[in-house]
Amino acid sequence: MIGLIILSIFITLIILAVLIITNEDLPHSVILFMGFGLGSVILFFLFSAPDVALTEAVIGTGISGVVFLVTLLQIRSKEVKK
Amino acid sequence: MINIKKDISIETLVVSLLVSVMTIMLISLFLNFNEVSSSIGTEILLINEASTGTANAVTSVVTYFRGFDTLGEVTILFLSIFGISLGLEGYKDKLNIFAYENQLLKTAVDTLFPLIILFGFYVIIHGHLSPGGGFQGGVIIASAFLLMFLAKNDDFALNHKIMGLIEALSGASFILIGLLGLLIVNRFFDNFLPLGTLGNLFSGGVIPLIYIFVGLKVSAEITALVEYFVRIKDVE
Amino acid sequence: MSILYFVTIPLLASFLTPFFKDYLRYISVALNSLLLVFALSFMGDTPIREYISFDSALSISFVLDSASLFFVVLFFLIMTLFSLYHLKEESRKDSFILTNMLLASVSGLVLSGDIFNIYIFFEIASITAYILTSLGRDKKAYSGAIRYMIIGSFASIFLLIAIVTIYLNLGTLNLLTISESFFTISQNSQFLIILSLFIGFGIKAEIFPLNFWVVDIYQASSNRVNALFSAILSKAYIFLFFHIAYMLHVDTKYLSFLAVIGVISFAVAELSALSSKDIKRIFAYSTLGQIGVLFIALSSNSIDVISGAIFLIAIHSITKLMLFLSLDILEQKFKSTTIEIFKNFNSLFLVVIFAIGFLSLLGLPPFGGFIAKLTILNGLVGLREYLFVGAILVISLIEAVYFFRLLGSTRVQEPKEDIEIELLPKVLLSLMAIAIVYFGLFPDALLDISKDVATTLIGGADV
Amino acid sequence: MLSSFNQTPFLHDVITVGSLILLTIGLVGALTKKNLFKIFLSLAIAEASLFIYFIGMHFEVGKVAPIVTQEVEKFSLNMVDPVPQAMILTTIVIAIAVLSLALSFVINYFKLTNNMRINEMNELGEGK
Repeated sequence: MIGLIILSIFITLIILAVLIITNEDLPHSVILFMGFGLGSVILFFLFSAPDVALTEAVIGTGISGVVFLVTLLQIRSKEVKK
Repeated sequence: MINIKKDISIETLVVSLLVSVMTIMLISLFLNFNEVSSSIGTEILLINEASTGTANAVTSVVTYFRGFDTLGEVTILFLSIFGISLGLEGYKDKLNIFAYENQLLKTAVDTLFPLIILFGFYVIIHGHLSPGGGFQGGVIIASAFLLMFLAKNDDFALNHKIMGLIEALSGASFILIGLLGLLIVNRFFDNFLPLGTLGNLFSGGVIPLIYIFVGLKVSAEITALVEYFVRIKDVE
Repeated sequence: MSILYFVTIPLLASFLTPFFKDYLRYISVALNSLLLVFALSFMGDTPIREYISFDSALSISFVLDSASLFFVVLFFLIMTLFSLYHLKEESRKDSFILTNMLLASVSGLVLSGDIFNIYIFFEIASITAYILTSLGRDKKAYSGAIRYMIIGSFASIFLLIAIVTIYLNLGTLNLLTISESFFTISQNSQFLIILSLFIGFGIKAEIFPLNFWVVDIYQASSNRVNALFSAILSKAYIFLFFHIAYMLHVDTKYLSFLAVIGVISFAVAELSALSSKDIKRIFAYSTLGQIGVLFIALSSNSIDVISGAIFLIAIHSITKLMLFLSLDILEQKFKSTTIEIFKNFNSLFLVVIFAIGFLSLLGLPPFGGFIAKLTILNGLVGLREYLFVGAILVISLIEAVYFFRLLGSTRVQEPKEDIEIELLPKVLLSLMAIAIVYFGLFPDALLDISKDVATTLIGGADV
Repeated sequence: MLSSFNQTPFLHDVITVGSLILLTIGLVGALTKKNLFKIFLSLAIAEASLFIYFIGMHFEVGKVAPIVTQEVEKFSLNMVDPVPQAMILTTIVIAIAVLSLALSFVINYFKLTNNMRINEMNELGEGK
């Protein structure tokens, strides 16, 4: 069963990665990137690496998502002002 | 959604082709190599209980066997936040970017904030017994502050003096623990405290101590990072 | 005495910066010179191998052999000169933290005997360099810093690929163990590891074709930062590149490939410098050219040639530090670095300094660069590598064209402006110039040390 | 047929192919995209793929996490290798540090020039 789960997560991750890169809408990309992070968290958990999964969850997904989104907000605030 | 005509140019094609060829070569290489049966990891698993007395082998690798990597990593975080702060010094009028009023969030955050901080400290001090540790707990604490920034807008400001003090002292104590090891046991980061019983909260010698300092430093740094990003405003 | 102090003391100092307030400049001079003396006290005691926290290859090891000691001494010497140069100026928190971090990371890079630990110091050095590039805080600086970060991220991804492959194949991270068992892994994996290491370190060691970005970075940063980049950072990466190459006992075909790449690098850099109108860019191209020469020499696998290269590293570090610091004096006056400013200043002192620097870079007697190039060429002739000898001589002629053009333009009759130089910078610059002349006239002591270093470098894993 | 899906060799093949495809996507994205924001996103994906590969290759079916709990009472070789996990833990933190520094540079650059595209970054070069 674990083989199938991992296979399907990988397929999801690849689709997500393609979508992240080809998407024209930057906020969409960031949300998809956080989804990508979530997928890798599940993978790390399945690979018996709870420490890495926890780190990826709080840092790789949480903080980096926030940093990306805030960057977009900053850029948008400048554009609106113009 | 995907505009094919616009996306594909000659450059894209060439680069994709090159990188894909490289990947196919890599895959064919990686698919048939024999993994080694013994690595430093397996040896560490065998001696971990006797030499460090922690229940979590990953923690003992991070803080003990490869403690110097962790020192470098904390340094990198420190440097990166320092770089961000340098870039933003010139901007005046630092206001919160989230212009957002929500009474529900404001009320809820008063209850949630101490709970999240408590959870963060729990994760830090149980780093040698269960998954988690300084980095994870530190970021959890920082996320509590992020929630405060979201909910309270400009009513909530950090005391930079205290933040800087926590950061400097925890980083310095991390190195000082290492130097104490050098002076007492003649090896950097070596254990100079009793190991205790495996599975107890007070066990593992200096490892919980190191993780507490790492946790304090990481929480102060990630909080500063979030604050910098949240409060950048335009140059007028 | 522990060799870890070279890394931990600068780190500790930069963590404690908030407590030092206005004394930063004095502390940095004291710290650098004390560590320099401390490094010199290790002479004759090498090699030393020290483990951290656990006494076996399971933990991280640090190695001080005569090669890494040479580089540590060189870095602390350069940094002592650099911090003395700033003694009369206002204390600056940013330069204190960044120079200390740079020192900690480069000493870590040359001392560490663990491949993943090297990756960590690689990242510290990279981030320090990014921040140093962005210090100007204008659009030029940020543009340079962003490019640097993109290219640097590629370097760290490839380095990570190499580390992952090594761990999967050998199950260890210790460089000594890796060097002993590297030949046991399959040819294909060896090729992959060597290629990834070449890309990862090659980007940072500024070697053709991975150096297209370097000149822009030099243009974006200030002259003082460039002095550090050219005198310390690139030297650390070159040492690391060849240290690992000789540790892994790579095949001679890879080494001759590196030599050819060195020739191309030298030629391309000097040809580009010929058409450049910006002194910063010209100096950057000249650094790239010297790195090409170093690659030709260091990949020769012969002690005679490599000792010339080590000599060249020492002389080139001092020369580039001197040249960039003098260019900084000019830039503060004219707010520009085009070659026009060479026609407009009136200062015999600076002209002499520039002349000594240029002639030494060209390899003319009686300067240090001459001895270095002579040793390299002699060694190459001994190896019957006449092609490389010819290439170095021909390309040096191109180098001569633009350096003499620059020197000649100082004598052009145009309205001149006087330049006042304070006493301390003057003394330090003349000290560096005297050192260059001294090593040109009495090279024996340094040559002996270089020979020792070269032997250790080739021996690689003998420790 | 289905039972072979749960064997370690098959798993390792899936991990190798999957994460290297992710690496390719990341590298191609970083090399071809013009938007700075997209470039750093792509680099983050490429790094994440390496993390997945490294952790995945040290997992074998039936191995447990290297932590002593009520169920697993002793350290043994039936646990996954802790060293790659520690290394990746370190690398994840480094990656976020570099990423946030890069994004702060991008913000500062954008505020000065109103430009986010790498092919229009022409401040540097001969004669500038």
